[in-house]
Amino acid sequence: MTKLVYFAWVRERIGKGEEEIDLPASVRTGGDLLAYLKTLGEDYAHALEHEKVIRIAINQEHVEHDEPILDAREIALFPPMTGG
Amino acid sequence: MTKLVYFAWVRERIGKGEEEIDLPASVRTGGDLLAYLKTLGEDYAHALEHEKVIRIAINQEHVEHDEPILDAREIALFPPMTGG
Amino acid sequence: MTGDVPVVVRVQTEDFDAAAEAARLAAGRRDAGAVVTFTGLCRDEGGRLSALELEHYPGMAEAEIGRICRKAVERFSLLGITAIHRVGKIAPGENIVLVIALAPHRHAAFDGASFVMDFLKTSAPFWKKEHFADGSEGGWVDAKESDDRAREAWS
Amino acid sequence: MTGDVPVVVRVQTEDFDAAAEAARLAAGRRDAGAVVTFTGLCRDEGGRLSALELEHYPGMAEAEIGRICRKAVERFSLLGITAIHRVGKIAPGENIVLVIALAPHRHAAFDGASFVMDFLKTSAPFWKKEHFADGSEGGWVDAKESDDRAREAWS
Repeated sequence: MTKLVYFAWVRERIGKGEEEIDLPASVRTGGDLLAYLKTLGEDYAHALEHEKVIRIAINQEHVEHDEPILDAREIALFPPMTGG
Repeated sequence: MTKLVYFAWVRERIGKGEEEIDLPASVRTGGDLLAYLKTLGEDYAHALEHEKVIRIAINQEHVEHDEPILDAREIALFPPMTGG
Repeated sequence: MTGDVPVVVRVQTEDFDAAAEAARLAAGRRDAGAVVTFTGLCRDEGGRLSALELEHYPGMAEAEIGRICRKAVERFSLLGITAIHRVGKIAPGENIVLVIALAPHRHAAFDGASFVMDFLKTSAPFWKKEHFADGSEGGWVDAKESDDRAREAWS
Repeated sequence: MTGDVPVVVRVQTEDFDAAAEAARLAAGRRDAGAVVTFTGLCRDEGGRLSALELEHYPGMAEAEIGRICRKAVERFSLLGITAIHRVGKIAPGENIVLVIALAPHRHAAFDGASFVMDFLKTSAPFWKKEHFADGSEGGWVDAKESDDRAREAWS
């Protein structure tokens, strides 16, 4: 099981802040994860519609979409940041 | 009579902070003033030895050495500034 | 070596006291010549806005700001840095973020604080939602390209 | 138009309260998004220095800082600026100079404060004399070429 966490409008559109999920072995990178989640329903498809905009963090560090997710304990998906 | 004021090591070398002085008509610019003052004694000559380093302000505004001093009420001579 | 340099990072709902933080950072130091304090405030955008709501990624927000601060310490040889970011609902005129950089000379302190803000804006996991003065809930604030450019100017 | 923008300039022997000055400058504003506060401190230069003695040209010092501040307001569209410079004997760790710039956005506030400091250093009539820890009176601090270059970088 992998813990997924969502923030801002990604969280709002998916309709939850976090979940534990069993990822198929074919999901090797952050990009694979986005593609897989989009198959789980309309909410996911809407939230992750513009894939390139979605930022991914593994174990609380930013990663590129093509980086392997390997043994990630926690994967976060969120929009571009607007703090400060 | 023109009021001259001196600061920092210019003041220390001349030995006074200010004085009123009758300038000869030949003293037309700040540069002329420096040359004239250097004839007034060793203290002045020492203070103003490196003419290019000396900053000049007329009526409390910076001026270049070649600017006319005209009807200056107050002329200030001082070293490069080191505040802040 | 950033090991000995004080790096203070906090994410909190309550307001901060910029003066107290700066005093704490500079306390007892005789080698610091410059302190630059940046405070980010909530604007009302010409009366349109009643509040900003700040969401963050707990844990990563602190970690990411810490990484940015340590990079700044290294790059500008800072003597210390403090970064505090508020979350929750913030009204116009209120504080959002504080960055304080301590250095021997002024340019390092200015650059340090500015660097931290530019990276914090674009890589620390915080998101702003607008609440409008007419009572309606606005949308999420869009990221600005100008912020990306500001960050890239440091590389 | 800098007419409506608050520009506060003071030269004084007593210490200043950076937080109180910043609060005064930003009080009641809902259009300001950024405050940058620069504080210049007296360093002990590795234990060598016991004090700096600051001399100024009364009248011109205030006038020149005012001119610099108004230029900064104009150039960076600042919402307000405060500049306070201390004179007299100042011990290591104590405050020397304060510049606070208020702006809608952070880069203007950073640039405004930094611009004022770069020009203040090179064109406001203040001079520093060093007093050494061993009791001897040091000399006048030399102007730095790096300060001239910093000023010229703005033109």
